Amino acid sequence: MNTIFLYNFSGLALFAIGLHGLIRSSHLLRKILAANLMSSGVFLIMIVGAYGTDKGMIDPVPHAMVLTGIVVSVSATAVALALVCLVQETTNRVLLLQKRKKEQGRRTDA
Amino acid sequence: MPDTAFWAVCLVVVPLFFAIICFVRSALVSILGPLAAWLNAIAALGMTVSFVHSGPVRYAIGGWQVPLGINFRIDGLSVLLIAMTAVTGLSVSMYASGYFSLRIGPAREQGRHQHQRAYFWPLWLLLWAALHGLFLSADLFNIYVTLEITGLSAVLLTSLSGKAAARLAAMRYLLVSLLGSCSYLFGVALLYRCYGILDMAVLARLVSPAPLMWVSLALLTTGLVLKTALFPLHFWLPPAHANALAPVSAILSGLVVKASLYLILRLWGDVFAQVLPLAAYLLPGALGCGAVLWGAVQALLQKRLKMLIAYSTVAQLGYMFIALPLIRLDHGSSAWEAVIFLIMSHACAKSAMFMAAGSIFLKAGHDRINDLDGIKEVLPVTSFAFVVAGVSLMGFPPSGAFIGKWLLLGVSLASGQWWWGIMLVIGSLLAAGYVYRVACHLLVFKAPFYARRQFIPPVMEWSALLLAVLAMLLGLFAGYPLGLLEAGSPFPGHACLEVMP
Amino acid sequence: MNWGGLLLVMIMLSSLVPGLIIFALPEKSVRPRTFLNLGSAVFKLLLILVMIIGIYQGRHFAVRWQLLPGIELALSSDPLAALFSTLSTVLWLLTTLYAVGYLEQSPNRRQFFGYFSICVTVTVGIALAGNLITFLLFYELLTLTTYPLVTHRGTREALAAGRVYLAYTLSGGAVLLVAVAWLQMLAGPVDFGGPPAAASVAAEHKAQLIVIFFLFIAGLGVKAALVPLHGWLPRAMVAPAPVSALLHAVAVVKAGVFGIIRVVHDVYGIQYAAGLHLLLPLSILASLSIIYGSLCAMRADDLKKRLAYSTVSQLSYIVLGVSVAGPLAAMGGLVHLVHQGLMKITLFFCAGNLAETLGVHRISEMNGIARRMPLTMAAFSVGALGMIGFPPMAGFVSKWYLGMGALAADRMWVVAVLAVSTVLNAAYFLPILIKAWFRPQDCPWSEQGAVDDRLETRWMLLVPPVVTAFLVVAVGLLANAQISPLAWVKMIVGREYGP
Amino acid sequence: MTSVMSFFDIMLVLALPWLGWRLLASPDLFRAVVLFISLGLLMSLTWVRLHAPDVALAEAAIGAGLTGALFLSALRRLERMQDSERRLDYAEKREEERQAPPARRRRSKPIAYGLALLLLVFFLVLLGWSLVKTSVSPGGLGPAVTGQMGQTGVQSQVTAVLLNFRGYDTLLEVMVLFLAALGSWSLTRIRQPLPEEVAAPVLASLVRLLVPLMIIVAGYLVWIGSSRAGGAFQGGAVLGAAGVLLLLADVTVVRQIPSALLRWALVLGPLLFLLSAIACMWIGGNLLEYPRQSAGAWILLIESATAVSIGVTLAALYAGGRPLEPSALEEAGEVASESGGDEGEGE
Repeated sequence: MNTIFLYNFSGLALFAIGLHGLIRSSHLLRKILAANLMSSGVFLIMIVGAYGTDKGMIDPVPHAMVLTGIVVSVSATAVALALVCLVQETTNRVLLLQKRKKEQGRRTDA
Repeated sequence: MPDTAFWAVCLVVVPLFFAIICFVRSALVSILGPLAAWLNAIAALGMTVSFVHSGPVRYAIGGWQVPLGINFRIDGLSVLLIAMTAVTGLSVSMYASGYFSLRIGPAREQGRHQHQRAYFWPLWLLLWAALHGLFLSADLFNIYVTLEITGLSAVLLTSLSGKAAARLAAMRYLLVSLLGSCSYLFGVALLYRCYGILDMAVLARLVSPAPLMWVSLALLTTGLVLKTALFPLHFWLPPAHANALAPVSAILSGLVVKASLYLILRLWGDVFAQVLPLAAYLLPGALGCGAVLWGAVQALLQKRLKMLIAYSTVAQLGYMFIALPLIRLDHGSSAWEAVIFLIMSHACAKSAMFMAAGSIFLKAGHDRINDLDGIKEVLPVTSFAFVVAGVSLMGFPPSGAFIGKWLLLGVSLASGQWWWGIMLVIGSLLAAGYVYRVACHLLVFKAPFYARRQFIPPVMEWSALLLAVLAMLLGLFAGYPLGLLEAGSPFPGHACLEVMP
Repeated sequence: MNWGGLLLVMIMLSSLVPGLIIFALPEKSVRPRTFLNLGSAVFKLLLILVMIIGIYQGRHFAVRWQLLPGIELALSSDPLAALFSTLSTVLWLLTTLYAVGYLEQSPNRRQFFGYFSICVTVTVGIALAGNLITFLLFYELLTLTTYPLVTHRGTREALAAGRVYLAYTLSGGAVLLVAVAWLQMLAGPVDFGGPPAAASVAAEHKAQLIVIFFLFIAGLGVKAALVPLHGWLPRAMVAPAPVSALLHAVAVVKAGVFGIIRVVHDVYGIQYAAGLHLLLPLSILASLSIIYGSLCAMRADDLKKRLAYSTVSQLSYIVLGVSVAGPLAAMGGLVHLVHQGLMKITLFFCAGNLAETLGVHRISEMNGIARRMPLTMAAFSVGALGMIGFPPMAGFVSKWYLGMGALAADRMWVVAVLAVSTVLNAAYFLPILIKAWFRPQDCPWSEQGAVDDRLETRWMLLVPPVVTAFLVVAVGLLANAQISPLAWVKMIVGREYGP
Repeated sequence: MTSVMSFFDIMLVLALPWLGWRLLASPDLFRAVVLFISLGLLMSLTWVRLHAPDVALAEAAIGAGLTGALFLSALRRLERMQDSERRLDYAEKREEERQAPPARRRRSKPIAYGLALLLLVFFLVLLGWSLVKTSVSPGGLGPAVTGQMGQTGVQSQVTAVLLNFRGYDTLLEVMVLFLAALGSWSLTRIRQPLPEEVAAPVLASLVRLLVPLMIIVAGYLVWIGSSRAGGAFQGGAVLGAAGVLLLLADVTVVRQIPSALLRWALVLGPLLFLLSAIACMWIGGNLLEYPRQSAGAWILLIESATAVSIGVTLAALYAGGRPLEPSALEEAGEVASESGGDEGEGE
């Protein structure tokens, strides 16, 4: 099998890990990181799809789509981070669910 | 005479332009915002009229035809949804202009309310433009971008209220929205890899049952269902819709959930309809039944008016999913028509309810349902609007929802799968239950009602009533929307009028 | 739209528009409101008269409005529609007059009269409905518009009654919706007045037709207060007297019964329904309601409650008449639609007068009351005797035809039911009359509403029952006249059964 | 050569998910963010390997660089807030412990979690299998793009897709960025520099040297974008990075830019893009249909304006909120807005 093809599975794994993290982790910041991982995985699969066997046969459309995707995802991340700070400010909570005890145990503050 | 395509472009360009201007000249929002709303409505009217004359249109943006470029597809379905958006959006805008001017009036917390108004308008106009873009676009990836704008601006509008609960709800909404878009994008990526095309109409002809197609459809649907808040993925919706500012709630419940719902209908009812077996439709149908029951039961249990309305949205969305198997079963187009009536009627009625609830909140200072006895004496028009909207939500004749339920009932009985129809009837009765819970307090006569000394501008009361009455009378004029639908039919059964390159 | 269609629309609008205007008028403008109410009622009556004259001359009025292919709103004027719409319009005029008097001084009249006017619109809409969908539309709307009237007082009791009322009627409406949709799926759009739609359905769907029929009866039976579904009616008597009069005599229960008549006559057709063996269960159900209603009425001490149970019983006469499947019985049933309305509204007016003037609600307080309020009690007596079936009152005519019809159809047990019911009627009405006329007063009355020295109560409260009592006697005495309800009913039945 | 490449591929393929897993599993958020940035760089390397240089540039600048900076700044802000609220926290924790959910729910959780995980794994296996099974549409739209390149006015295929074939997407994408800036302004005020952030003079002088250079690089990237890798987004990202550096070094000029000017700079790109889209219709074409002869010039104009706005937007996103308005009213509102809703404000 073509080694390039393996990147598909890398993307798939990133998507899965991100999905797992998004649902599973309780700290909002980590959830947002996970969402970013998910989209990275999708981007990877898109770009691998565009990679032709010949050098000249590269489909530029997915590249453009991924560029758009990256910008969209940074925008969403920025909004999400601003919102996290706000949530923390008003509710003194960084966790959506009532799981802060466990999470605080894991957090090592500098 | 400008043609359909010109108006379609206006529908996207005008709100975008005004959103930018509203941001730069934030002192003028109170003039610019309503102006943009009127222009939007005019453009929608213009498009509808010219659509009636000239039929469905494809418009190549940048002059690039499919498959290279992005096309607008203007057919009956999109025109109807845009008309719905225009009517609801205009009413909400009028309401919002009254709402913010009222709240800015008293000196207390003036800065805060000015801040809310200054950001409400650009965000709402961006959202509006994205909705138009979504309804018009024929390109799956372009729709991803519009979905993303819709989701982000909806989240930001939700958090505008500044309340802690609203911010938490917005956070949850944002995460769900991100997950949904990511899943949708994944689906689009796989479809593109499979067929090398992004245009929905072309895709509809190319699709063939293949493993990758199944997976991508699952991904697309999961993403969209998350954004539509179908039971059991509805958990984010009630807090977000209930804690936002009143005009924002009206927008979210009336319009925003319809965007992803529209896409699901497009995909399941049109693009993939040829390859999907009937059994695949049972899942959304069953989930729809769950939504109808669960949403209604939760609505019955709520103590706060806005939470009740929000849960009613969950329940009402269930109907549209129950319609999916019926669309498949139906050989004519009446199930399609039914869904569209349900969507339009729900948009008007639900927005009207949230608007009325907002006025009630401002006047009473709370929205505890049990303490609203006698509010009719101080807010007669608003109470009436709420009751009328509720009645049309119940599917009483001659509301648009009645037409929808009637047609679906007919289809379900004719197809032999009568249980969908029975579910609709049960859902209507449950809806009657939760509407009654509010209406019995709104209608009862009890003087005097303790109200704040808050003046509610007539525009807030009457815009809600207008929408409610519209939802109620939609059924009487059902022929007109249907004429539009038949002119540009998205139905597999009818001749496809797509203009292909 | 032809002028005939315009007439029907005018009939509808003549009370809808005043209703909306009343909502817009301020609470304090009593005079314009009263004028509008009575004026529109009279105007409507005139329009109905024009329609009746038109029908006599053999015209047919109709107007249609297509919502969708297969969903059409249609108003049309067949004789049955004219019968019901005339009844409601006449009684409405009187009830409006009565309500104006009854509600003097009470708060929130704007809402009351607003809904009142819209309610008459909807009832006439039910009468004039030209197909099943239109009927369904108005039938459902009737539920909505009567709810605020039932709960008008806003007391805890009234709200509870309203809740029960809504629960019953909305469920009934839902069942009816299913039935209508199902039938329409089998038979296409169902118009009234043409050949019965069900007969055109293919033979293999007969089983479905039977199920649909019972769904219809279940849906309509709620409003018609057939026995297992009658629970809302006795509770709804907490409403103000004019509303009770309206619920019991004209609007709600009559809408249900009228629907059953429509289903049996126009949707299934008597012959076809009899062929499916649907009518026998219906008449058994009706007989049960008659007996059960009377028995319950005997136990009730509250006057309005007794009248309410009496309604349960009397309404089923109509259903019984329709379901016996013979021209004579059908005449009896249909004419009872009018007669029961006249008698029952008289009784409720009188009960309202007693409550409003003297604060008397219970039968045990009524000893000697006829000496204090002779005119009211005279009217009451006419109504009660009519209910029992004394000649020459209206009730006698209906019962006579019902009995004859049962004999003609060879159903002896129906005659027996009628006999038992008459005895029971007498058993619960005669004691009231005896107490009122022949016993001395034994408990104090509050005299709260006595304002006029010359009359026993306000004239607006007195005129309507006297007029209706007069009508009760008149339609009985003049049953053979050319323009009596009986003559009209004969015409209807003649068309149904052929010459 | 091939075997070396294969080895390289396999290393990358394994490293990406491993890093992803590490970063989510890391108990320390700071470490997680650093790992995220390195993952971004690795992604960028992957893009190069997959012959996507445009994406690689954007990923390095935006995906790794700016997103990482955003995360770091948010993290610091959160930690500062937590430090100041430690005591309050403690009381709340006690409260929460008292209202802890019943134990039954906790026990049922692993089962539900296991089921969900199983479902996820099943779906992924299905996905992977279908990826292997399904024949891929060869080349996608590549040939179509190559065929029409002559009419686009640019030489780079990606730029042609971005700004010409699918220019409408890009227009909306610029709107997304605008929306993000609008949104973060609607949410919060600008972040005040923290005491520990006040930069050393060395950094300040370095920044003074670096920023002009970055501006030149950005300009070059926009210019070169028409023929090779680069373009508005990459250039804008470099500009944004320059802005971030200026903010980091706390150059006072940056914080003193008048708000109105800032607003105009933010909307310059979107507005110009939108107006040129409309202008295309005015000239007689469809929306965004540039005249064929001067398409290159149009694209360059749009790209330059967009790059400026992207740079400003990214820097503004990093700054994290709206600038302080001079008016006192706004100031009064801030307090209320930041402190959350009061009881009368339940809406």
